[in-house]
Amino acid sequence: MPGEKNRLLRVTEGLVALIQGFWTTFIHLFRKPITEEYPEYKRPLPPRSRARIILTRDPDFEERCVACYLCSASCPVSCISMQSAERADGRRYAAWFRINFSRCIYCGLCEEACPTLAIQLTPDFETCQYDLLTLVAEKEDLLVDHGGKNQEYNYYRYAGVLVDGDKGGHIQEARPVNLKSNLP
Amino acid sequence: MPQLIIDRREIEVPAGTKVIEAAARLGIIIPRFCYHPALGSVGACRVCAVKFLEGPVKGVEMSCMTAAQDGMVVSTTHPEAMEFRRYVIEWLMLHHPHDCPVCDEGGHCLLQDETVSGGHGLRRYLGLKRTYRDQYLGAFVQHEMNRCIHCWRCRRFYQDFAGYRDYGVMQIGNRTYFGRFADGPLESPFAGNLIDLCPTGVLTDKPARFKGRRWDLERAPSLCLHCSLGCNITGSARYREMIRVEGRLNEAVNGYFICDRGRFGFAYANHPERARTPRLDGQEVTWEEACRTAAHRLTRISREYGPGAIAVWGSTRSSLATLGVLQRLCREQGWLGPQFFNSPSRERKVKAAISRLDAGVAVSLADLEKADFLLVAGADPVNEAPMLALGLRQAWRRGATVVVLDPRPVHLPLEFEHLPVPPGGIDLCLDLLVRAAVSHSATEGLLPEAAAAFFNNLSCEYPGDQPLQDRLVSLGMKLKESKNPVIVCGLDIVRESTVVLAADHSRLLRAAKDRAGLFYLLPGPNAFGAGLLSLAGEPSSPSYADMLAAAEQGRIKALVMMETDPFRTFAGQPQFLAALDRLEFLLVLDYLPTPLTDRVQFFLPTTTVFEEEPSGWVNQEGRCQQAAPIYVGGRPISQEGAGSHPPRVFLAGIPGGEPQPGGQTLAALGVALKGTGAPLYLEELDTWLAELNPVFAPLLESKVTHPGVRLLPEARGDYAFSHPNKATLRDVPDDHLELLLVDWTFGTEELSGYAPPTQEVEQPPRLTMQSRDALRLGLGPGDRVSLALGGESITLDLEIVENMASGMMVLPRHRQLAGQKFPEGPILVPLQNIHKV
Amino acid sequence: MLPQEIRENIQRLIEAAERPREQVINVFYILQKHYGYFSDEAVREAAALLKMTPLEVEEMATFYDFLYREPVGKFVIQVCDGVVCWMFHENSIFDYLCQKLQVCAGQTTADGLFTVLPTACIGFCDRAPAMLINGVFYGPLTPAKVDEIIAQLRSEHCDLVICK
Amino acid sequence: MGWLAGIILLLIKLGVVLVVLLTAAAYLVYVERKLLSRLQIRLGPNRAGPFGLLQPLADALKLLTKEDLVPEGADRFIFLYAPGVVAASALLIFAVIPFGRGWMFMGHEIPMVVSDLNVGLLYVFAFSSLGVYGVALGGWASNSKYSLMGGIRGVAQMISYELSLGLSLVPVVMLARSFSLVDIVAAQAHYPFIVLQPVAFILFFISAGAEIKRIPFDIPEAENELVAGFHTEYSGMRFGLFFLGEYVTMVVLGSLVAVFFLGGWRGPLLPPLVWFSIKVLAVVLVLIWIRGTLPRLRYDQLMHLGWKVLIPLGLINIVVTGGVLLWWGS
Repeated sequence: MPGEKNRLLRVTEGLVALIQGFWTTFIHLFRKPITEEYPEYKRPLPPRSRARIILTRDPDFEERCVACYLCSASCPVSCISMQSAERADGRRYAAWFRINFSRCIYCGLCEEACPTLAIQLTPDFETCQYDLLTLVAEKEDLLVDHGGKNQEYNYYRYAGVLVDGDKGGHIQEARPVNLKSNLP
Repeated sequence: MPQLIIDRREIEVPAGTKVIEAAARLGIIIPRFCYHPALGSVGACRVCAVKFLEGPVKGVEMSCMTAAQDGMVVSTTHPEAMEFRRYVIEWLMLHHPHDCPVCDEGGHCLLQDETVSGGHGLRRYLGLKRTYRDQYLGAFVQHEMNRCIHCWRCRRFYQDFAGYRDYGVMQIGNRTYFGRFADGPLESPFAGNLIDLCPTGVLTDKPARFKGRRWDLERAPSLCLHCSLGCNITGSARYREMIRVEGRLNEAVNGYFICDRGRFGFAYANHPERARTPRLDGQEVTWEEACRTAAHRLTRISREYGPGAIAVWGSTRSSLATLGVLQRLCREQGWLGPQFFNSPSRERKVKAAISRLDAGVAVSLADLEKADFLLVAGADPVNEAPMLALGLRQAWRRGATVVVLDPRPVHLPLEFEHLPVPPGGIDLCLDLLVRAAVSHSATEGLLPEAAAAFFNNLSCEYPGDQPLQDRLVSLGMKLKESKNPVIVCGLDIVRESTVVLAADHSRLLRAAKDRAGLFYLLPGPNAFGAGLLSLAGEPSSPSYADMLAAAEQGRIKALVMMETDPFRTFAGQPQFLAALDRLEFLLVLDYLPTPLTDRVQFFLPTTTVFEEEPSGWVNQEGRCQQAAPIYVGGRPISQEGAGSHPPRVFLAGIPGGEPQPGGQTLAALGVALKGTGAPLYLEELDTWLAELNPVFAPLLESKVTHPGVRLLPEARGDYAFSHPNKATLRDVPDDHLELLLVDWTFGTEELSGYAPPTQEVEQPPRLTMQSRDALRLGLGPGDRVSLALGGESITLDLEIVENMASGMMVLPRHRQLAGQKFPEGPILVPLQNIHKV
Repeated sequence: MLPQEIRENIQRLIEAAERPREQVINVFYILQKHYGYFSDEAVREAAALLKMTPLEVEEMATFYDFLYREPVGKFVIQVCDGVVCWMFHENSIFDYLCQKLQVCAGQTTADGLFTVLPTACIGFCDRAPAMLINGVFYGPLTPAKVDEIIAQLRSEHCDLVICK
Repeated sequence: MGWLAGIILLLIKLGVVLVVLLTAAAYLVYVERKLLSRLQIRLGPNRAGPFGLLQPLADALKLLTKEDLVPEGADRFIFLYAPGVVAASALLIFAVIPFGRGWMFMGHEIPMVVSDLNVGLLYVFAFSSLGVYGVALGGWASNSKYSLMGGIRGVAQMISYELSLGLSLVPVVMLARSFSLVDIVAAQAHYPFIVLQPVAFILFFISAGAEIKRIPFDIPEAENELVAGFHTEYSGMRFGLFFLGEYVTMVVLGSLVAVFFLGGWRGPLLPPLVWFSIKVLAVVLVLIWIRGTLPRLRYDQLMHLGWKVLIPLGLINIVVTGGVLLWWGS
């Protein structure tokens, strides 16, 4: 009977597979473990790894963050809070900016949401603390003095809003319209 | 009634309805920028394109420019229409700056929504972007012209709808610019509506600039308390701080818009000096202790001197619950009061007005816009209740005649007849105008008996002044032809007889024409509620001044001041301070940092309309509306955090979160006084109110929902006309000038006086006088004058105008001015008391 | 300051009209003729005379082509930018003019004589390409003809003509 | 005085067995983790002490110092005592297991078993099935859906495999003609029963594996589905008791296999206690090896195997054994 034969075959195959499995694990006993021992050996992480969050600066050494609230809006655990304010020259900035790292899940959505490349995740993951409150990072803890992954981008060269000087000075902008122009 | 099919759903709409509106009735919101229900269609933005499949119109057309017609089959999601709209968005976005992150509109921007939903993500245009220079438009509105998409909403509202002429459109084509001729503050007191109307971030809220995104705000439907109209607003708060206020649609009251006083006057709720903890003898105490101690002391005084030794003041800026509990507390304890009005004549006028309103004759602001003849007696709408001016303008745009009988230099954003008669002469003009209008009906014998008797009593002698006589006659003829006249009566400067007369005349007009309306302006957002309670209360509760005199004589030992600021009434008066000093116990409950809160021994904080509890308010037409709480109160984080950061300590309670709504505080006090733990006062307050005054009954039957319930008696046939005295044009002696204390849009209203944005725009107080009087006194324009008033003297700038009554001076009740601001009766100033400085 | 004579002139004109606004454009032209262009001062004068706000005056002044809010030369050359004139251009007359006078669109020559402006169709399609100089029509144009006209204008003087 | 000596002897044996068993269980955890990690090419515990040898101590310390949580809405009494049932029933089984040849001391023979019951086998069965009460009650008392489902699965699994477990040992009893575990060991003087009863051995091994809820039969715990099954809500030492129970059961299972099929303490050259330990350890290591190799069964597969394969096989085995015994009957 072909059916019976088939079942026999399947049982045999199963047994062989079982033995193969046991053999494989048994062989592993004699292989060198692949474990890297962490504090003695720190593996270099790729630059796009997602860990500690920083606030970067633009090439003019100004804070990139314009406190647009997009990061806090996109944050699935609501760990970012801030207050936007206006600087004397009209530039929008964060009066205070706070990330509660005890809540952060390092999903990187804030970085994706950031229109000015201000908020960035770095590969530095060693941020454990015993006191939860020390994990609440303020702006001065987050702000670094470099541009992070992109050193060139300067949002205020593209924005088209007046910060200093006349309108029309940003990239791809025409001179301001002359309201008294005689041209049709 | 055309019937059409939109997106496979059938609808029947009134003739003339645009397709975009018909779709909105089905809940289909077609994209739009230039179209606005209040402003109508212009077809400027081209983004409301839909596909007409069948019927009289075929193809892709603008839904805002096409009137609904029978047999139309419309698809809003047809690929052709969608593609059209997608291209339109792309064109509109050609020059749009890359600034959503720093734009305050981001998050509630119509352009942003339509761009994202239309799928336009990448700019294909590689050329240079057009830029504009921005303008300074005053303290309220921020201008950022680069973001403009030329929908024309701002200009259409500012010039067409509101009638102001200093903001508009310049240049043509690609250079079209919306702004002023030169930098400067916008003149319109309705300019804030541009913020709501602008579909993108060109015009944004300056006081709320960079305060937060829409999605982070706590928002709730609330009410404006800056005059008696009861406009509907949406309040937004964040981090325990009121951030901004927007207009909220209520077709019966304010429509879509509100005035700038209501929009920017909310910041009293965030005042840094607002006391937020109960205080006892200068010590901060717990809530329970405060209530216990207050009850204890009041009980002791009541036992020693009798309950009549305790007097209670209220005000018209408290919610209905607060007023009701206050009234009930006084009843039960036998205390004196409560008195809600700061002058007896005000009280009498409010009572007279309220007792004469009924459901038949009272008109809402929306009804008023449909009137064809508006007789404004003793009211200065822009200054007293700005939204009334906007309502008058809408009526005028529909062809109504507007006549203003007022001694003040009234300005309205419309063409109107101003008869600058003294307060005493308003009665005469009313008599003459209405008499002329109804004399035909009277002679035909068409008037009911009571009305005819009243008609026969009216003054019929025209004043000697010929031009005034001519104008009265011609206006009387117009009133005669009108079909739906409305009498608007202010309560501030008019004589008490005018209030009654306005009601009588509206009844007379109604008898002659079947339709006529009556519209009062009341002092304070809940003056109607306070008036209803006063009407039901003691025949005459002692006035503030009486109570003070009694306190000075030692007959009153304790005073309870509920959300009232006596310094506004008796500013700096030694008698007032002496009376306060003689009191054994002074309990102040308030949410404002009034001058009193600092000096009292016993203080209980209450909450503003924006915090914690829904509250009821009755506007000037008797409409009870509910303001929902917006946020849980407490000291704003910006004040708590000492500058840069909010505090990092986490507490169980909210800092400064102790204040309770006034009604609850009083109810707790009542419980403490009775010594029982039973809940009372608030739970069955509505029942108690309905027993007190049957007009409160609707509160029991239905929840106070949008657009509010009117607390008015049904129209009755047996209206009791008054017996008017013979009116004269002038009742002031020649060697005196009558001083009118008046309200201004900014600077005189109590609540907005604590808000920095409105403080910024208020003008310094000035004395206004007619040129003839100035000539008589030898004064010229630009002079500074000193005015001796009741032993004190004030010095201020003089303004000379033509369009006001002579024999008058007008002085604002400015918050920067000391002196009694709510005097009894007309103030007559002898000519020698006015000097040039 | 506006001379009293012109002011009275304008006031008469306004009083004669049922509504002051009817005379807006005429008043503008009178003021433009006086000031040489429609200056800010002219805007304020017009507003005061017509009981309008400066903004309302500006709304109109910047709308119309023949009201010049910026200083112009003695001769304002308005070259037709209409479709028919374009069809008859072998080479652009407008470009030729600009090159000849060494100016860009809207600019005035250094000697203050000529301002070159493009304008919408002026209705002389039958004699395209066409242009207006101070309201006087010239066409059909060729580079040679333009040279001739310019030379002639340089040699003579004429007053600003109001385009009616 | 004889009874007094008997009691003292019993107490000493109890104490020794308990200490050895608990230590063994603790280090079994270490051995399992270490071996498992090597099977998966990892290092395993290596931080606490040399080669991580102090890991069990650290674990015990940690468990003892952790907060003992009782979930809201839990049946407090049952929740608190359920882990004890699991641990105790596992420990009690060891009472009847002979771990060495009788020992002559002062003219008395001291049997190397805590108590030689003549119904030892039934006693083993009784207590091994008592353990499931701890699982069911703990799961039910936690007031958590995961725990409850874990408990229910535990009971269902236990009922299914109890049968085949019993059936697999019937031939052993038939051969040994006794229920006493000491007699069963004695009966294997010539051949261990694994030689005579390979089918019974396999049946017993599989059923016992299911009985102690280890991979591939750890369906009541099934981490991916039930968080941690019946002990989801347990923390601290109560969780530790469940843990202890599991590993004691492992030792017990090793001992039972040794007693029933591998000849108990019997063996050449080495002392009986050492032979016994070696056999137990071998069984335990095989169990760990299985854990390191096989994936978890699906629930229906588990039931299928129990009811449709193991039980018929066990019955056939009994019939065949009985037949052979009759045929060759003495």
